[in-house]
Amino acid sequence: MKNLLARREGLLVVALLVLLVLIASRFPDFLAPKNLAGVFNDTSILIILALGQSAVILTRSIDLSVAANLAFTGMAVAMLNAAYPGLPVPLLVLAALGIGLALGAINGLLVWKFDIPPIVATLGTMTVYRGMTFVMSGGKWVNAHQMSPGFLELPRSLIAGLPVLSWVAILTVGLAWVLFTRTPLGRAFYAVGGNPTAAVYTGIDGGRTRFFAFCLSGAIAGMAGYLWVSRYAVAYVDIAAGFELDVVAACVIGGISIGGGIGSVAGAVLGALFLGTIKNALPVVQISPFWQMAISGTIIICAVALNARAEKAKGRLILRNAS
Amino acid sequence: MSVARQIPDRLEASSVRLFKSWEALLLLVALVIFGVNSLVSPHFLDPWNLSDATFNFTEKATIAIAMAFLIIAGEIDLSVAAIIALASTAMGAAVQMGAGTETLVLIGLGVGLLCGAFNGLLVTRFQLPSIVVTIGTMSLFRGIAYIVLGDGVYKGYPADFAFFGQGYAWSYFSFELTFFFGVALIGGLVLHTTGFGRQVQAIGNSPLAARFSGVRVERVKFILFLMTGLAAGAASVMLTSRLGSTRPSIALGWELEVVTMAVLGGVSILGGSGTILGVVIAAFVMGLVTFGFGLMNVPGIVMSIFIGLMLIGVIALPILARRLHARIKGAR
Amino acid sequence: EPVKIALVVKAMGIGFFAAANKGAQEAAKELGDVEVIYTGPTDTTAEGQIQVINSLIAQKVDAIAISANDKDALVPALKRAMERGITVISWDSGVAPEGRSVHLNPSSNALIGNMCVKLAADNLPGGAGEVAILSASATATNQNTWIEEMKKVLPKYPGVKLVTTVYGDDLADKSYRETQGLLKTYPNLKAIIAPTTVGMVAGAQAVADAGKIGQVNVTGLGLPSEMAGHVKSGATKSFAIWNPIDLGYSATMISYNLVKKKAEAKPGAEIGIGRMGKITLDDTRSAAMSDPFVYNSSNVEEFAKIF
Amino acid sequence: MSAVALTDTSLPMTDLPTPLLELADISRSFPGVKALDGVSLSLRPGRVTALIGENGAGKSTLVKILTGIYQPDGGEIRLAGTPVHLPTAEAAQAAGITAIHQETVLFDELSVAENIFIGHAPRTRWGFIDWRSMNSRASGILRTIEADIDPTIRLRDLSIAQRHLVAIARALSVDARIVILDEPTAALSHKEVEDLFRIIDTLKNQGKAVLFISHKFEEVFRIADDYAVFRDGKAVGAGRLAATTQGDIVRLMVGRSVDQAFPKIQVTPGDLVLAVKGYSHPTEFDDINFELKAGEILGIYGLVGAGRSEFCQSLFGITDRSRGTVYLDGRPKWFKSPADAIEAGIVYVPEERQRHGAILPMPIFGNITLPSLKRLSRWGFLSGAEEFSLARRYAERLDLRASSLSQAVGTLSGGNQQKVVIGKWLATSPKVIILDEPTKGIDIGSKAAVHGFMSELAKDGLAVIMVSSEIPEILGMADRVLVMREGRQVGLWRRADVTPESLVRAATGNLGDY
Ligand SMILES: Nc1ncnc2c1ncn2[C@@H]1O[C@H](COP(=O)(O)OP(=O)(O)OP(=O)(O)O)[C@@H](O)[C@H]1O
Ligand SMILES: Nc1ncnc2c1ncn2[C@@H]1O[C@H](COP(=O)(O)OP(=O)(O)OP(=O)(O)O)[C@@H](O)[C@H]1O
Ligand SMILES: [Mg+2]
Ligand SMILES: [Mg+2]
Repeated sequence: MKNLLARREGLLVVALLVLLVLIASRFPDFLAPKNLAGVFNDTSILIILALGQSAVILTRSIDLSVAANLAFTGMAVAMLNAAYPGLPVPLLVLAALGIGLALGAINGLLVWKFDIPPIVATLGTMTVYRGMTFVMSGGKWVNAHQMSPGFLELPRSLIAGLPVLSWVAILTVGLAWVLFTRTPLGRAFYAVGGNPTAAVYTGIDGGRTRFFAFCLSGAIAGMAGYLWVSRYAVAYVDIAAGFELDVVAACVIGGISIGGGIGSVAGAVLGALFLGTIKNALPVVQISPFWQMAISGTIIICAVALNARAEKAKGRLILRNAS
Repeated sequence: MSVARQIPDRLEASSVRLFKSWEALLLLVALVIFGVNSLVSPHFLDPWNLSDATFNFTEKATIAIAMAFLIIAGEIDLSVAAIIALASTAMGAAVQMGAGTETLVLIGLGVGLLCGAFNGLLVTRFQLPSIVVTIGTMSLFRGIAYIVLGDGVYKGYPADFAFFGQGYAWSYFSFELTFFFGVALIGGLVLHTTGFGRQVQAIGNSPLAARFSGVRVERVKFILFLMTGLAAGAASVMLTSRLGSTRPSIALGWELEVVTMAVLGGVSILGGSGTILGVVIAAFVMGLVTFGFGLMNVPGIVMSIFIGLMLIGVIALPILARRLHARIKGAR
Repeated sequence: EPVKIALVVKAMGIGFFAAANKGAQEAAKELGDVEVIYTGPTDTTAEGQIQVINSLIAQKVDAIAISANDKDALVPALKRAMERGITVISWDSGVAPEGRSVHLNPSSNALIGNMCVKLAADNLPGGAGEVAILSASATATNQNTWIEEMKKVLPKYPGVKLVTTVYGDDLADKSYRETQGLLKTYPNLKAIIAPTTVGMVAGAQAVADAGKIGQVNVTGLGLPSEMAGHVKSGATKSFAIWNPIDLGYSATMISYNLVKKKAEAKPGAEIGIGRMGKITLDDTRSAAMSDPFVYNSSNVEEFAKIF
Repeated sequence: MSAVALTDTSLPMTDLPTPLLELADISRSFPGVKALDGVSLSLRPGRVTALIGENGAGKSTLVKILTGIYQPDGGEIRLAGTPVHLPTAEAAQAAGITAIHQETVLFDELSVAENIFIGHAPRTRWGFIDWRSMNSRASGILRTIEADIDPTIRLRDLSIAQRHLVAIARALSVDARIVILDEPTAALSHKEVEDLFRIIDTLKNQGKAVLFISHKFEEVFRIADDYAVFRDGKAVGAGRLAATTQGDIVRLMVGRSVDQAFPKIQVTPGDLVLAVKGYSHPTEFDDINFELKAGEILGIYGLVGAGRSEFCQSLFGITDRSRGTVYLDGRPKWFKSPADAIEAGIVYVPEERQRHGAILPMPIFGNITLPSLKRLSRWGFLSGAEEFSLARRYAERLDLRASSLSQAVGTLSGGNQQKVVIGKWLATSPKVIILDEPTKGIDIGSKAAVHGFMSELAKDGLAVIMVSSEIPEILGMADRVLVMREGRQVGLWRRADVTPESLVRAATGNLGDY
């Protein structure tokens, strides 16, 4: 137990459990497996985006354009689907990945080739991508009846009792875990964020690594764009407005250090689940909608404070026999 | 070699430095926009119109001055817009209790200070990264405004309270514009000619080394958060006065515009460098662009594309120019 | 010199307002000497609308017809517009009386409130059951007015048991989540009234995804083009809306008549609104255009092509 | 002395093996500096070549070119006779060149094994990182250098010395023909230096070519076979060490001869300035006691990691203490921050110049005036002229080499950066100055200047505390010596009462290890 609590992830699991117990005390049915599966499914998109974002944050960057990317890509595939209902859905999913990747690559290039600080570059592209969504759609919506049944069905169809959307999240988690822990690129994320100078000396190109992190985040945002649009069966310019901050908050709650180099896939997933559970539970336990914002703010602050405590160096302990 | 030589103060004359500076580039951009606008729209050069146009940015720009200090010191405050909402809510509540104009202004500024102190405390005492802390307090402050006000509205501000957001200090110069110029002037003097300003720059370049040089890093940062809170409080007074009412959704999304203004003004987001003059010019550039586009009835979202591109472009341009310069030199 | 009338909407990129613009253009064509400027901020904020108003004042437009994001916050800016000789009216979502000369309600608020409850009541199995309201943001003026009206008429519908009001903020994901919350908290819920399109669209989708089509009816106010799919799926049995084209048309007509001094903005005055007939101003200088129109599977497809 | 240090004077130059790596006419400029100006250098298999030169002579720049981090502007690199191109660090590694860099190039948050293998981790059949084999190979390498470190723990939990061992292990993890060590001994204790020399010896016997960079002549003469001297980016001499003397090399290096005797001026100590009684910290140091008079130099000796820096920093108000008292001019004081200490007259020249000492992007004048801003301003406003005149006064007094007072400190050489840091403190007219490893990584010319300066300060009545890991420096400069071991004070002696052997014995707590 002590060991579990010593790790950030352990702490988060405990916090999540406490949260669930609290909710259950007011609304016991929340803990029903079916409901929990529903919460997970609802949080899937946040989890997916948090994983992409954590790759970026690990490299000591930040991607504020994810929500705008999601809106652009979502709108693009929705318009494609509306205009050419015959296009097979897998092709549209690929298109979403591709468009998202391209937008992510633009961020990456700005950061890599022009040395623009990530927060500035993505602050800029955030407004540009969102604006382009408006220009592309002319401000018009794409509605449920314009979308093909296949387009709408995919994320909802059940496999082994879980919707595809949940499976996509689970798969992304698995892939991210392999990427972060088992591949040179994943380790490079940690190296570049942990000590950029040292990374150069060890033959890791910081710029290129960041570029790939942004590409990853972009592609994931693109995929989330399709998932979002088909899930809510509507595409318009403002979808997911402000969601980038939720995504960053999920990462931060999950212990991904904003200073780079520290964090884990499990942390990001738990952070997203924590935030997702709260967002889901608040309407259910009938907390006044006006309290929701203050509550999530308080939770973010507490999470940061807790993580910072866990991160604090123990000192050097030169006096060996002092405890 | 061992003969003692006189070390010069500077290598380049100040005129040369000025010419090469970011502010010069920005001023050029501002002039171009001004020129284009006056060519495209016959209404642009009207002094009253220009005066009206300044209302679009003075409140944000006032905060941007304080934000510039904070960013130069290597921190950021994303909660400024939420502070506006909370301060405005507090003023609204006070109006319901019959507070007069002076009290209202004090309350607005006071709540701003308190919020700034809360941010400052979290960042300096608990050593938390300001970007995340203020993402949190952004929800918290506005959240409190929602708790207090819910779907309601506060109005009935005293008539003379309208002066701060709607009144004129002198001829075409609104109170807001005059106040902004005052803040910018003081900010510029403090940043560029005082020991405090120097300490802020030192902290932004290396907080550790600044501490080892006797700078009270935490105290300076705390003061900067207070200043930013205070500026947000002042902006809240002006905005509330201009709107004549308060809802919790007031000033939604302003934080990013304020940061954009500072960054466009040449303040390095990585900390350590930046000038107040740059921020002032950037505020005017953004104001002129939105006003100019507004006159042509371009949808706001297209304006924001332009601002986004400008943000990236103005930062990438010097880098591109340097590269090109190096390439030309290399080819010779 | 044509009469310049600015049609200021809550935000660009909303189908309802695009349709209103169509009506305004139609009025302009009919009147001949009118230029309509269709504009609005990026997102639904009062500050954004003030910015737009400032640039309209600078352009010296003749009239501003606005659907307001905030009833009170726009007043000072609009007052200034009026001081500079610009005719200001509000339509759809109103401005406080001191900030405009005339307000055009799409329909009377009482009628809308009644209509919403009626739509829910008509489809309640056995004429009785639990009903919830899914609103847009908690600060939206018209939403709150209609909800008030709904509560007033409840005694007329004894079967309708209103259980709660939740806010989806006109965000698809939030509305979706709120609907899910409703379905969980009130397992016996029979109908959801969403007096906003985003809410109705997301709510209907959530009901469909929860497999509760036929059990929970999502109704309210929305555009046929946005709702057609959900009517077809059965998640929405029927819904209502006034014709936004007519609304834009009427707002333009009123502005024109006021600018041309063909009508006066005072209580009791009559103003002609072209093919829509005429309106009579009440004590607050507001008037209602027409009754909301009900759409269901029989007619929605046809109207979806128009707006 | 062990056998390694014996050089083979019997071998004539022509009998030397053919060079494994040759650099011909390599140049590299940075904005404003020509760091390397047409240098040539040969490294031969089975031999250690020492690269010597003042701070800023271009040594590290050369290392970075050889490891693919910088690209040369011109010139040619030949590996076993064939020209090679080293565009990236990976390419250099593939060419068999490995280096321990002057700066730490490690990752605090990664495990020891990963620090050793990042960039060339062993892979599984599927191309994924093979953690198991990485850990076992890391243990193997750590065993060969007799480092008792668990490869799976995070680097941040290691001591500075252990980190250096990891850096060495990293260099050895690559199967290299050419091994470069850029000032590897700067942070090592005697024993660790001995261990390192043993490793170098092994490398040499394996026929590898070793490039060894150091400012310490004893080390150079002990371990190296050949030498090359750089001055201002040019190669000014090379040959076999056996055929030369230290004096010759110094002349090559600085273009003149340097009086290396420590310029200690005898001063009669004045009044008691500082008294430290029972000063303790919960985890870092315990029960430190001493008194210090004006004009006195107190040397603090100990192994790296003994807690000397921690103690000095605490005295300066950076970290807390838990018990004990500090008396300044007889009055008890407690500093909550460096600002308090400076106000009271205690200043600290930190060990880590680049991180703690100077604000690198800021100009020289800004750095020098930073602690004196209050004194320089009227009504809070600074006077530019006064700032420059104050900065100029100390720049000239310290013989600072800079193109202008507005030059960023980061662009100065190490020795000149140190002068800026010292100048910054002198401008505050302190009573006590603490110098933590003041000549670490500083070339011989600047070192003499710093020592001369320290003497002058003492003569002017300052109380000086000097932390040093170099016995000659301690013996040459200090009036009294305090020795620390594992956070505790093991003794306080007058200089006349200590010998190098007794110091080492006190610092290591064991007999005859020297
Ligand atoms: N990245 C860089 N940008 C600008 N100048 C640089 C850079 N790297 C090195 N220099 C300059 O090049 C010169 C040579 O530096 P280098 O680090 O090679 O010296 P060094 O011989 O290793 O000195 P030291 O003994 O202090 O380590 C110095 O004047 C230094 O300031
Ligand atoms: N394991 C470590 N983790 C973090 N910082 C360290 C570590 N080891 C040393 N340092 C820091 O590096 C600097 C130099 O380390 P060093 O080991 O030389 O310091 P020390 O033990 O405090 O004193 P000294 O070596 O002078 O006796 C010190 O400022 C110390 O705080
Ligand atoms: Mg070097
Ligand atoms: Mg030390």
